[in-house]
Amino acid sequence: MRVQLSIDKVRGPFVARVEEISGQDLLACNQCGKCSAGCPVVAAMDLLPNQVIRMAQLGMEDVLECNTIWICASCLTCVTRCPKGVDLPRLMEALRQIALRRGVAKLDLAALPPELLKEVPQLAIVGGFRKYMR
Amino acid sequence: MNYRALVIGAGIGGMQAALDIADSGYEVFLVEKDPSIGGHMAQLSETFPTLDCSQCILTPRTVEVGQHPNIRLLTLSEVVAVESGARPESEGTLTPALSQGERGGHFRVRILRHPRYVVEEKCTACGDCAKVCPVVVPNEFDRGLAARRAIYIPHPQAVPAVYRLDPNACLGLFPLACGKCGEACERQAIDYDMAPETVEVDVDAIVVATGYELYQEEAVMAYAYMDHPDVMDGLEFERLLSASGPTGGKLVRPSDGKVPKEVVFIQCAGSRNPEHGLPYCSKICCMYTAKHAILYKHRVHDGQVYVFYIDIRAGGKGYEEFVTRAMEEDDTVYIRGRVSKVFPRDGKVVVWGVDTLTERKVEIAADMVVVAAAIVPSARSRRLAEVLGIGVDEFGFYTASDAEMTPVESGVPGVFLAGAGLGPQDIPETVAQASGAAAKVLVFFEAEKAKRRKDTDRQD
Amino acid sequence: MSRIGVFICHCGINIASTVDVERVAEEVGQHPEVVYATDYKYMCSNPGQQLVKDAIVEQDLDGVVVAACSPLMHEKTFRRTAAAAGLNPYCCEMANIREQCSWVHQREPARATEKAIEVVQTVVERVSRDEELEPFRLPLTKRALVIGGGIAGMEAALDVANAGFPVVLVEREAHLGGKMARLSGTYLNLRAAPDLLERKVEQVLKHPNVEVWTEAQVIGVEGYVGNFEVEVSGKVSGFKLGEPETLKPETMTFGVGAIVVATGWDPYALERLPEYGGGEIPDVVDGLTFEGMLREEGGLRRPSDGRVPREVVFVQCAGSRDPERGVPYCSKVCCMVVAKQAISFKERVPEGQAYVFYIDIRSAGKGYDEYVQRAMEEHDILYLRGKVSKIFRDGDRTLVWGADTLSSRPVEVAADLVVLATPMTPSRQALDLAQTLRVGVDQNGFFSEAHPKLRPVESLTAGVFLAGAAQGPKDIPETVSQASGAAAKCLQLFSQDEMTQEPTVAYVVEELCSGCSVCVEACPYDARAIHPVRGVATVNAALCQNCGACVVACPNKASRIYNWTPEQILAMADVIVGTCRRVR
Amino acid sequence: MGIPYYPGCTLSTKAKNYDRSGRAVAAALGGDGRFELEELAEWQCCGATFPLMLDDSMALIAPTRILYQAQQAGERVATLCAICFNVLRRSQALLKRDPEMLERINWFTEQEYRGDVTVVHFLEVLRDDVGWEALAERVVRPLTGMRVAPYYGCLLLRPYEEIGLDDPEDPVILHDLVRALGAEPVDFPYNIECCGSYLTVKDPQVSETLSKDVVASAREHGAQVIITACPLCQFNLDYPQRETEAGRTGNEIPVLYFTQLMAVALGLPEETWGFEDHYVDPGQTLRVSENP
Repeated sequence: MRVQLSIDKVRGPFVARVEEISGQDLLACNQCGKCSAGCPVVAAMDLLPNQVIRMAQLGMEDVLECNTIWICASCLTCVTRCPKGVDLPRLMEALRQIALRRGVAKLDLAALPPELLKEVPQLAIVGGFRKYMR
Repeated sequence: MNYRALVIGAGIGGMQAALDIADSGYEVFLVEKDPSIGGHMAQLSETFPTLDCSQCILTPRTVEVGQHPNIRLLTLSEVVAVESGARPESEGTLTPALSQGERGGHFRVRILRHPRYVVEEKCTACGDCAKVCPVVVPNEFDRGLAARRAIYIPHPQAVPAVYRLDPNACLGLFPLACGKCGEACERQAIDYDMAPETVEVDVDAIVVATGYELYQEEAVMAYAYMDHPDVMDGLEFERLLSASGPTGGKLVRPSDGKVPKEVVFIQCAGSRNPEHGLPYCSKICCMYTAKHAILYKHRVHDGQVYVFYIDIRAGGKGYEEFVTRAMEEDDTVYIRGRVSKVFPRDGKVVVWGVDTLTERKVEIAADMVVVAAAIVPSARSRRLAEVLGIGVDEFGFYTASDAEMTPVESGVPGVFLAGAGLGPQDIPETVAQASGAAAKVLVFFEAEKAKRRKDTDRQD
Repeated sequence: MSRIGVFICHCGINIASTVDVERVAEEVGQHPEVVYATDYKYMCSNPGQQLVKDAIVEQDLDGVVVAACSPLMHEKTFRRTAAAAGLNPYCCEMANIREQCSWVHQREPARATEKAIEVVQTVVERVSRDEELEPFRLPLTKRALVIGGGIAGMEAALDVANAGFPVVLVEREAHLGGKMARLSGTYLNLRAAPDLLERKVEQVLKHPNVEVWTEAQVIGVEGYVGNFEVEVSGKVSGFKLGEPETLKPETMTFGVGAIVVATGWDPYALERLPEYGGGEIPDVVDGLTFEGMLREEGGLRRPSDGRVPREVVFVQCAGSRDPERGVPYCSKVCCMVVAKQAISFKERVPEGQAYVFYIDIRSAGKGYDEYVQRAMEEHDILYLRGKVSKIFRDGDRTLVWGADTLSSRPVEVAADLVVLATPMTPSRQALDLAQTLRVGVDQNGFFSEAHPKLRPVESLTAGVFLAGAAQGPKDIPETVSQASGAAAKCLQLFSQDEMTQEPTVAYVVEELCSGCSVCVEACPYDARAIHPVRGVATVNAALCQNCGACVVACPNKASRIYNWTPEQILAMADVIVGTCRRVR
Repeated sequence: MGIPYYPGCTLSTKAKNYDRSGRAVAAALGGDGRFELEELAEWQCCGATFPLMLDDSMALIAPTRILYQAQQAGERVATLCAICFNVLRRSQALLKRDPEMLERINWFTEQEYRGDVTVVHFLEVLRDDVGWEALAERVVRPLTGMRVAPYYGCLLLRPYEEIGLDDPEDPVILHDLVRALGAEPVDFPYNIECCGSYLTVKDPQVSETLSKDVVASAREHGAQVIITACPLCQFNLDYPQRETEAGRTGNEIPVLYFTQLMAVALGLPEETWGFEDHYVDPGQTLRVSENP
């Protein structure tokens, strides 16, 4: 399928919203890929972190369907090394927030192995609620 | 002793070389094929990375060249033959020389001067002639985006500020079919009987600075260039941006005069394409496209620019920062991937490309498309190289004797190279290189003088 | 004065789209001393200048105001124009209605027009009080100082010397050759750098016009274009004297007319790249170190254990294009240097594999793109588009974590050797030298050229020229061209018999001067002194830069500047405060 | 000298051993009045994540309340939990540079937080107030020969601009601590890689993979013990090494809080060590290496 690019998309409401929530200039990213190179969780992602920014830059809303934004653990390795100072964890958060506010919920504690649930530290559950639910 | 140099090509490179040599006290013949000097730089709107107005920084140079006591400017002229080792005592036919004195006479150069049909000394550029001329043809200086008459001046700041009659457009010179301009000219500056003239000059060194043209072959045409009025090359876009251009700096589409809201720039049109175009990189396109993006946004605040590219080549002082500015401040969307197809649809120009970073095919329905056509050497470069006995590569760019250690030396003693005739390069590089070629000329003169001193001593 | 002409430039649309130029002409034309006022699309063009010339002759003008851009841009142009028409050029002044009016008031055309009228009127007042001046003539020392004995400095020195002028070449190291002396080869001649360079060094050392100082530095510079006094400390080249072992350190002062700055570059500290293990991991080296390995026969060995590396990773932009933690600029040469190094590596280790991590391949230059293509196609060098994030030691291997943004995969390479393409940074002596020479540097510490487009080899200080990487990263071919360009500027200068100096400098009204020497302290250019006999302040016109510090400092109003007198300034101020449009 | 101390939820529940050992260490070092942890009179959960979105300040309320409570107690507040530390330090930095936000939250909480409490991590107090040499002098059971891998994780170091505790690429603070205790720090490349954090409640297999990589890397470099400053890191590294039906591999490495290691070295009573709450019992390693 050919993706239609137009000003309504690349400077459209989705891009504006992502930039507003994250406080980042999407186009500051020149796609060098250093974030993807250093991301510790990248193996579990279906899109590379730089591709997530890329899709956001182009206003591709289907970026919300990827698992990458939910796999990102906000470890901040990428922003520590980003040559352009792009705060990718904030971008990921913005995308999560947009999805969550549309009613997506990603945390299902019932699906966790009960023995694990019993053991996990409280802050993992609190953090999980903050990141994956609304 | 009075040595003389010949500089071929009066673009920014040739002018710089001529000025450096002339300012060092030597006479320079500056030969230009076009009716006015300044080359492509005169056509530019602004220059990267400072966005200086091109005319503003160029005009002092063109005026200086035009008025320089040591520079003899020959426009509408081309070098047709060069004979080396000419007799020192010989005098060229182009007399009187600017000043008398002993000369080295290393080369005898034959120059063909095409008739201007307007006597330079008489013309005041009042424009009365053009007002009455009935013939309307595209203006080359504006890359065909505006019209001119058969008698015309390329642009208002042209040096020399003299009109020229285009014999191909004129209704007829032999016999005279119209003659209106001649009637209109109060100063009687128009001479329909002017004939081509061949002059000979003796010079001691030559700088070749014949510059570049834009590629217009298949690889560029594939992007609907020529098929669609709203698809243009970089120089056409410069004219559209220029305050002295056909629209007075108002950015509108040639097709319908509307302001384009979405503009796509296609890099490497013909460049880096060994199969269907040219294998080399044209070097300057990445930067001028970033400049176009910024200038476009200055004029159309709510517009959007897309740039299809393979690699962004911003190597140069302040260049990386400039491209960053295009992205961050002017929201230019760079798309890494080549364009495969451009075609019209519903009054738009549709661009099919790919974003290799998201691995998706993309389509943009643009209002205007600008192709960064490859830089090719001036059409006459091969012939000139033959005349001078210097080398060219397979594309017609001149070759230096050693590209790395002697980049401005042709290998023929006394013949030096500068500017985009050697290969694509930008203005500062051309200017520095032209000064470099001038230095080699000055050094060459000294060596010649020393040789002659030695000869004279021996005779004594 | 009584017959002033005013010429208002549209500057295309730069001025005319904001300022109503016709109205400005009309308003200013009302001034009793203005006998001619007109506007034109490009006053700086030939016809525009002709217009000025014609008016000077036809209207018998004795003063000219050109209302256009900044005087930095075109004051010279129009003064020359005025002179060509027989007017004293110093009776022609610019009124800046572009940078200081139309550009900054684009949204308020009406008020911009009012401002433009006032600006032009003030300059009319100034011109009406301008004196006719003549330039000073000064002697000229036809000798050049070249600072830096790398390829740039040597090329510039040879050009100047070959044109018959003496050159003093000052090199901070013990040997000439600079960074090129540490390279194994050039792009085209993979092993020839030492030979090519040696020939050049020999030419320099043997040249009768070149005096070489090594382990030397410029410790002081006085004077001005054509007449610099430079103090150099170091060793006069022993090669020249034929007895290298008897070198003695010396300090000497020379007179030179022109200076070429060719101080080149220095490498970026590896320690600034902690995520790449810079300075920590022995098998992570920079490009120059790798060149050293290639240079030496059998020198291509891992620092850690001396084994010949089989898999080598090259990391582009290691510190470049990184405004956050490194340098913001692109270092320009690395893409080609890395391609060359990778090919050289493959030549020595044919069964080896080279990987290059990059963001953009910047092989812009004649034959350069083809060169990189050959590296890929013929030498099987693998290019991966993605910046490396982390490099660390793992046993005897060095692990490189990168990404290939094109296949969208994170990748890991277990390398035997990692070469970081670190940025070229300005020579460590650049800042001090810039201060000594009073020339500017840019935000990254490279020497600033006078104009980025049209004056690439000149500094803004007259008589000081730039060559090579001192001005910004560049490769050998570009450096060589540019160095010759700098030489051309020296030669141009030396072609004159004497120097001329602008007469618009400070002077002292001796009757008013009490010799208090406040102005001597105030002058930033050392242009003032107290006359030993007369006891009043004097001005060295050649050093004076017309800054006005002395005028402000003088308690007796004895210090003035030609054509910037208090009377002129007050008359201009009168226009602005609106107290007076007086008729004399 | 007493320092106001914020334990946080996890240190009051799952990670009591961290809290207990921390307080014991402080008390021991504070013997001559150098420092002592004084728990805030009243505190609440910090929220466990620093809010990364700019359009919602709800999540800043909890940290601000904690900072207000700290303000009532003194000029600074110390934490042990690296996550609480990160949340509080970043929140503090944000409130400092955005007085409007501070005002808005104060309006909502009806408390007057002035915005100038300094948030410190216990490790900083050790480094800056106590000093490594002074600490070394207090060691009674030097862990000579023990190879300890300091695992920094993410939130103790990043983002550097707001945390600034140590070099984010090449941290040394835990290394220095290990040395002060007489043990040998093990440098391993995964010491700043993420353990998977709260992915453990969403995609436990992902965090398990990450954690196993970290442990494997430490092991490969010869570590006998891993230390950490974060209860979630401790859990993520320790839990996957638990005894399952398949039994143990024998390759397990105990994962300790740095305070536990200190308690051992400082010769504090065993009940302060809290070894019973581990999936891999550190007792064996530490008791074996006991120096006479």
